[in-house]
Amino acid sequence: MGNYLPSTSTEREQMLADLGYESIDDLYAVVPAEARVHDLALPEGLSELELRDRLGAMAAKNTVFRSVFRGAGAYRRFVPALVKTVIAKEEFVTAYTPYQAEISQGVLQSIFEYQSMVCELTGMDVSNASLYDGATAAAEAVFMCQDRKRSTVVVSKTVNPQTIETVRTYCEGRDVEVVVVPMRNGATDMQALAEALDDKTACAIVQQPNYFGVLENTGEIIETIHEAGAKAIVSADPVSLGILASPGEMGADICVAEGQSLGLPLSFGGPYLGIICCTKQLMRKLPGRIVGQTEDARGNRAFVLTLQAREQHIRREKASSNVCSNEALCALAAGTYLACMGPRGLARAAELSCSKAHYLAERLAEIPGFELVWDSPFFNEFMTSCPIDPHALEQGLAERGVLAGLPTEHGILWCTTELNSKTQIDELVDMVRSAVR
Amino acid sequence: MGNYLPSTSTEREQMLADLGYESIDDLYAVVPAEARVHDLALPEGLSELELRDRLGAMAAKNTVFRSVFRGAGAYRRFVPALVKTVIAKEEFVTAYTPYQAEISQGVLQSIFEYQSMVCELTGMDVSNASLYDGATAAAEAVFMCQDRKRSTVVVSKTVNPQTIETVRTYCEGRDVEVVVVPMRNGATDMQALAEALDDKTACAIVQQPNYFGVLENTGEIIETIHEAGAKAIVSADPVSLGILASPGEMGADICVAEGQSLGLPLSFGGPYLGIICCTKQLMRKLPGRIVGQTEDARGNRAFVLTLQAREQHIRREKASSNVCSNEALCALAAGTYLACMGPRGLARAAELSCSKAHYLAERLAEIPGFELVWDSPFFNEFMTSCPIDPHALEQGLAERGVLAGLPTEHGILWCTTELNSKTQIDELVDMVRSAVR
Amino acid sequence: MKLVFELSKQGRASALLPECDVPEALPDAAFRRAEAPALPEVAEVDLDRHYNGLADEAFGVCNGFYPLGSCTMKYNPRINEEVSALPGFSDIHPLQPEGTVQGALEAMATACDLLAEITGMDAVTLQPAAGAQGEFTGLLLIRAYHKAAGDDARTKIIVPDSAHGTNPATASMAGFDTVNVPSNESGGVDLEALRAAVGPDTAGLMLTNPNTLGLFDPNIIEICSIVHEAGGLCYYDGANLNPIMGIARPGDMGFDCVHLNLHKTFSTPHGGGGPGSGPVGCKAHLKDFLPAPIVEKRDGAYALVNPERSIGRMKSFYGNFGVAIRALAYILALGKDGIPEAARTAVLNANYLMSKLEDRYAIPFAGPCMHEFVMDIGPLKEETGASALDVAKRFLDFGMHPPTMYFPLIVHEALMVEPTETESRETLDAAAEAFLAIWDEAHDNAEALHNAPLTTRIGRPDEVRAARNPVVRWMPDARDFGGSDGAKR
Amino acid sequence: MKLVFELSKQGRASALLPECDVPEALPDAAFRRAEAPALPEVAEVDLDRHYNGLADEAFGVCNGFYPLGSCTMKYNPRINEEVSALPGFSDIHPLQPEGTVQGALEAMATACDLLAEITGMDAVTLQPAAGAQGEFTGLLLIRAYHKAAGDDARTKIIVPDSAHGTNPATASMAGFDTVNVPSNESGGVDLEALRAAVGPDTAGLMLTNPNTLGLFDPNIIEICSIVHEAGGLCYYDGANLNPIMGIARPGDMGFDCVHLNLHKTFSTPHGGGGPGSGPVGCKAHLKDFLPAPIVEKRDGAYALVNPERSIGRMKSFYGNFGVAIRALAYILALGKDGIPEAARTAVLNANYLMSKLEDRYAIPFAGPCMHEFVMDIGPLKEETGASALDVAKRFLDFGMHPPTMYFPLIVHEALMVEPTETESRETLDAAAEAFLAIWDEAHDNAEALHNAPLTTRIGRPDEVRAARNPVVRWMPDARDFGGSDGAKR
Repeated sequence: MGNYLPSTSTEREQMLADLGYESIDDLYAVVPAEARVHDLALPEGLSELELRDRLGAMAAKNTVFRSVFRGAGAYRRFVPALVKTVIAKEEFVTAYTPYQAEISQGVLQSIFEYQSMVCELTGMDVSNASLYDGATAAAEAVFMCQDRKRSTVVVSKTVNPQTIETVRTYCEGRDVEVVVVPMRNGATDMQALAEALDDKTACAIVQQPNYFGVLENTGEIIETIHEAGAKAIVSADPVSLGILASPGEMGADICVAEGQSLGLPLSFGGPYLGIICCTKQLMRKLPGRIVGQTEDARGNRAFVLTLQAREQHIRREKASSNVCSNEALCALAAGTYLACMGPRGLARAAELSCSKAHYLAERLAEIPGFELVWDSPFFNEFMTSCPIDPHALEQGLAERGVLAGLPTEHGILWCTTELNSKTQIDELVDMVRSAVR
Repeated sequence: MGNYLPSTSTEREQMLADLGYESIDDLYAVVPAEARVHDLALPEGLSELELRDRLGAMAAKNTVFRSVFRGAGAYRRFVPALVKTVIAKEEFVTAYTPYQAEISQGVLQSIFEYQSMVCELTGMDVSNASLYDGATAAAEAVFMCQDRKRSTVVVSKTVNPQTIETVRTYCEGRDVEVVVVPMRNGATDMQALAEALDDKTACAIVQQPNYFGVLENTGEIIETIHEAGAKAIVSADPVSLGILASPGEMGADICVAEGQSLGLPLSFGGPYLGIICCTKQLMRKLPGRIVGQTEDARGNRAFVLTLQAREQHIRREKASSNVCSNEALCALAAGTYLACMGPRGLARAAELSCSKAHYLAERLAEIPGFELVWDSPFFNEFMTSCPIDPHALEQGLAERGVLAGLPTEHGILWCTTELNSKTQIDELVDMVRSAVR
Repeated sequence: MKLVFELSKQGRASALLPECDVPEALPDAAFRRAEAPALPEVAEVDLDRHYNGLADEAFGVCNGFYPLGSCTMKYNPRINEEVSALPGFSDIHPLQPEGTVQGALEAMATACDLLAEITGMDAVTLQPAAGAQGEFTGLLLIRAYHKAAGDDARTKIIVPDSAHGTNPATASMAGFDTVNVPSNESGGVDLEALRAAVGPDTAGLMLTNPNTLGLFDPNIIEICSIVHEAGGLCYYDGANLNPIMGIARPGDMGFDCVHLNLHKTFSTPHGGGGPGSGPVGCKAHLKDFLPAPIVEKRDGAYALVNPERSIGRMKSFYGNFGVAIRALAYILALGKDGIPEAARTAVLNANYLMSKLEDRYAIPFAGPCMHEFVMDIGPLKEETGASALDVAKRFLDFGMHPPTMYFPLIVHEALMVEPTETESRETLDAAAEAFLAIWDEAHDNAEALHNAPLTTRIGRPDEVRAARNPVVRWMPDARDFGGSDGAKR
Repeated sequence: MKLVFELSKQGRASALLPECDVPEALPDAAFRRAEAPALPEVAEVDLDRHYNGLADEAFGVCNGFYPLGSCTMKYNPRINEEVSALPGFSDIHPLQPEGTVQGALEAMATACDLLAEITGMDAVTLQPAAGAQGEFTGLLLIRAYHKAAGDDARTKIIVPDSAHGTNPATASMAGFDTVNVPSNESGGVDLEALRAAVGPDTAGLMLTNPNTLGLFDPNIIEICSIVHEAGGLCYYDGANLNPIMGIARPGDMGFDCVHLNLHKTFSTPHGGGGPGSGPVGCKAHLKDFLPAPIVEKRDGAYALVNPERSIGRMKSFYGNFGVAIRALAYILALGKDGIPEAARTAVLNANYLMSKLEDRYAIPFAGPCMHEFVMDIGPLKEETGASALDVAKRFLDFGMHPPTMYFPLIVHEALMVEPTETESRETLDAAAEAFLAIWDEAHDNAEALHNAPLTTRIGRPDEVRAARNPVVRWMPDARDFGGSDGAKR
């Protein structure tokens, strides 16, 4: 049995005696008997050796795919070795939120750098220190836009469905309506969008590239949203921003993103990284921690948590968000990732992902029944039809170590990243071809 | 292509211009044309992504066995998670030999602690900072014992054959005779030992537990060696010393050991850890680095490399060894391992290894044809007969993820450690049983 | 330390990605960005040194004592990091077919079962990403429960004045109004005030127990009864579960739902501010409302299923899975004896340290305490001028992390000390000596304390300036950020 | 920092191993030890902090500039650590059946091929564990070669006076006598002296080229010829291969065998003093003598085979495999263009730094240099009293590792500076500024330099005391170690 206690039972008895107590139970005298545990139904504790075996056995029951052609909001991407090294450093791993700036400059500076890189990437003015994930970032972004006059939310059907669901849950608490705009040819239906917006609309959310991989006309969409007097929230894929127009340059008020692609492993869905950033006009509505630069009395540059007047521990019930923990270690990973990749490396990742998707789409189209569902331009994900039961296809490929695209109501949603070599793609196409034969 | 150069080609051209050279070749003007490379037949360089794929593919071609029943000088043992953390710390990994004591106290102290623990474990007075591995430690130990009058070496046949071979190679340079003493019932033949020793014998080497797992009568052996006026070198298994009598208490002059068991992975044979330690009488003959304690001018405790007068960079051709690099990071692993295990943890590892070997031997003996070859007491390795082609048995088990004992001329040499659970052992026995059916 | 941007030189880079091995196919220019983002261009060696430098300026539990009240900064076992990094956990896609992630689902289901047992709840979801999101989830459950019962009048959440700021903030997020109830003179909930506060508009109560003063409320069962009798539900804020885990269960006290901070009680690392994990447990009557999806075992296989009347999804996928694995490892290691032993030792350590300090420092509420205690620096300040901030900052010079400052709000010069169970007597003694030395210094020369810390690379930063003239990003030379003096290259 | 023993308390421990699940079966008491070893008993949290504290007091390439001459402290790429730790490399037993380790053997064979190409040799063994063992291996090859030729008279190895101490020490180990030849005024081998030294007793020559002054010997081809004509063989000490890898090959210069330091030239980390790796390459006429075993591809599969007339085994198994994997990764990353580019940049950086210093510091041999250069502090010492030691120790205060001190021996107050190719111009400029500032300090106040370093936790340790009264281990209270004052608990 482990316990990680430094003191032995003898030492503890001695300390207790020093305190003048006979039994540790004396310290629990105030706990009513009815609330006391009598027989805790937990298993016996394990030694480290047994623990490694036990968890190792669970891990071994999961399939780690040799090649992955599935994205839909979570991406297996290249992670530089340095990123893994950095986020394993115990000083970063075991630190608390950097309240004590004098001994936390390393954490604070890493967040400041993260904030700066996120602003560069998205073209926005201000970023916070991160949120839980892309979906909650979208929900918090909605809260930033709401006021007494404008509170309803418009979301394009082409936004990741999990993001839509999360926004719905968050809005439920405040009884706010969430209107979903239908799509047309895989992209947001512009006419329907214009119709959905009214003078109660606080904001509208679109995603670029959208959930189906299609490239939206973000500029036009944002213009339409602004014309209705609402705020435009763009959910972006951060790697694609290596080459795609930034939400900032397209006029977005808030940009949110799932940051997992920036150096984090798939990890069965979490921890991921919620990126949120905005124009300077909205800065004081931004939720979560923000690190700012200042000086100490000796004139040294120093970083601190700042603009705390926004936060729950000051505003309490008047705070617009209850966020306190962010995903600092994930933000460190993202910052390190972006520093490793640099502008050219990130562009390369985006270019490879996009080119490979087009190659895969072309190769798949050689197989009867695997046509592109829409003829819209796409980035690194795309939807094809499937002439057989998609779950049978998925199963067949899985047995050969390949994770197929995601079966959806519209067809199969395929994804490529820089990790999918031409060899892998050709192999996949061969497997698919034999599967439908 | 990687290169890890911070400077870009533009920057390098500028630096060259600053130096007043037109071409980098000007700096190589002294290199004669005949020695110049014209077409280096190396492959094109790889990006990090390709490199990971390439090496990953090679690694994937090796079988990582689910359970291992083979030792014979290299042991898969339990490694505490903390050990892996400590030896991954970049400050330790990327430091040089601690010549500059003022910024190297961490490395120096870790070695001082290692030396102290090795002394505790072996019962010897002085340890060095480590050598390459157990076999070279034995060879260096021989060098420590030789003088003009006594130079021949006696080695028991029960010593690890690779150690014997290494000692032979080392002695070859100096034309020194190496006499191998035969064995009897799996242990050193005492009578043959006594006969092999004479007034030219510098030292004799025995191993405990010996290569075949058998427990030698170390005390009696050492007495015999000392009676002949030679030095006794004991090669020990460091984990077994958790419970077995230490070479020091048995009277050994020098103890050597393969330290891989102390927290190092199997790693296909290296890097491992050469432990060497001796009585204080032999201290100034000990090869390699030694860390000692002293003070700085302010009275702080400080550690330094010491007794350097022994070493090659001072003595040059008069040095008895040319060793400079040791296995510092491996010694750090061993020190951390011993600190994690503590006296009781190490004893437990020894006890588990021993008990499981006896259980396995008993279970195997249930299968006709798998008798113990010798009836001598053994520790965690033992030799059985094998009624079928041992390589066929090995092959059959390997296909089921199990590494069998090592086929040798005497039979199969089995090994267990604390990692072999009863379940694993029972499974092995079942597999063996069906293999011989 | 330079900023990573200040290390950048055009053209520097690591060779990370290969050339394209398929025909290039890129989006039309209309979709492309006008200029590349000004990300840093730095060689690997310089990045490596940069992040090592930053790590040197961070302070974690691995560096020393961290008695940060309410944060439960216990030791983070290394084995937990190792097992959570296994490719079978870290390299699986959340949308893989269920048949290929049975081990992951088993791990989640096991963690839920163990947490349910520890809290005395009937069901648990791992989805909330942190304590605050757990609170939000819990209040949405309460909201959904009343709504399902057709009871729309319950619009108020009762919160004691000693509560964390997240409690009222969460109530607002969930559409409730907050009613604050005062503490009684022993630091617990004032029963009379509570009775006066409850009514047909009461949706529920949020309570931390032991509370933020480190005190277990002896009236806890009556408190829950009062709320229940008024038709409200009781929400247990698990921030302070550590001293009672395995000893007493929120479920048995009368709570209907609870959130846990895995990064506090269950030893998962804080990561400099996250990722955390805030699982929520509830009694059977709330189970159908849990966020979607939850793990269930059906026909011998684990599956993800959506509860019947789910409040919806709190975030993408299934929660901070990697964090849950670490917590699972922790609970499996400790087991039925280790869990309460850790709790008891946390309480012992807090009382031990408090006893060493109480002769000098004012302890506003009488003990014994649970896992933490609050010191009131008010009297010392009055006497010497040394504030809670001064004491905390001076504590930095002793190589330890200071306690939580100025919380709870009901003690004006509060220092909140939580040693946790993973500290040795020697460490506690060293901390006590430091506090006592500072007490002496305050009496000898309080002025000097205002300049503390003295041994850190930077001194106290100017926080007012940071907030008044926010510089929240580095800015490349060519651009500027509004009127502020953005950090320049 | 306390010693780990000083953190020990009886009974403390981590719960690492399970109870025994089979019947206990232990050796007879006669084989058992009398008392348990006094290993430390420390909790995991305190061990974790202990080793973090030690790491804080270590200085690696990851912490800053490390221009330690002759040690080639280049950046150690992180990817190499990652790939070498793959279970398929790190968790395989050296005695597994060959069919189950084809990938490992392929990696070894590939590394050997690449190293053979870089050195211009015909065969390579990875077995030697370090450079010194590589030297020993090489000399045993030379010995075996002459012996096989029946030529017993060749008992002497020629070594220049600028050589590393390992060269003569190795010659002795291999049973040879050492003949020292002096350097000429340009720092190279004195050809006349060499001609005078060779003869029928010459077994061979050991040479480092570029030599320890950082100078490439322009007469290298003639040097090898002289030795060959006398019937000797030429051994290339690869310590300084870095500036010429991919540019010039020892094999083409006329060398018969060579050792490499993978932990220098091929970027594997030094680990605080090891593990290193010292592969040996040789021409075809020495191949049959290589240590056993070597890897060969036979019938499409890799196999371990023993060379026909092998000198035997140098150590257990096949060398420091894990180190070889890192070097393999490095060579594969750099490839045919990256290898010479690294060499050229190493030379450029050394010349760049030298040019910034040569106006102040005496450079005893005219450049251009190769990868390193030697400064003679003699003149500065004469003028100001500041020695090479003083300059080096003061350099520590600038956050950088000093150069190698007092080597080579032929320059009495030598500082040997090797920047390597993985340093940026900014870093070289910063180092130059530090050296120049120290030069000024020496002239302003040399006395102060004798007390350097000023900013490190400890000052200069008393090395004489350490050697005179050796305390080389901690000792439990109850025992004592001879007459010395062993460190006590």
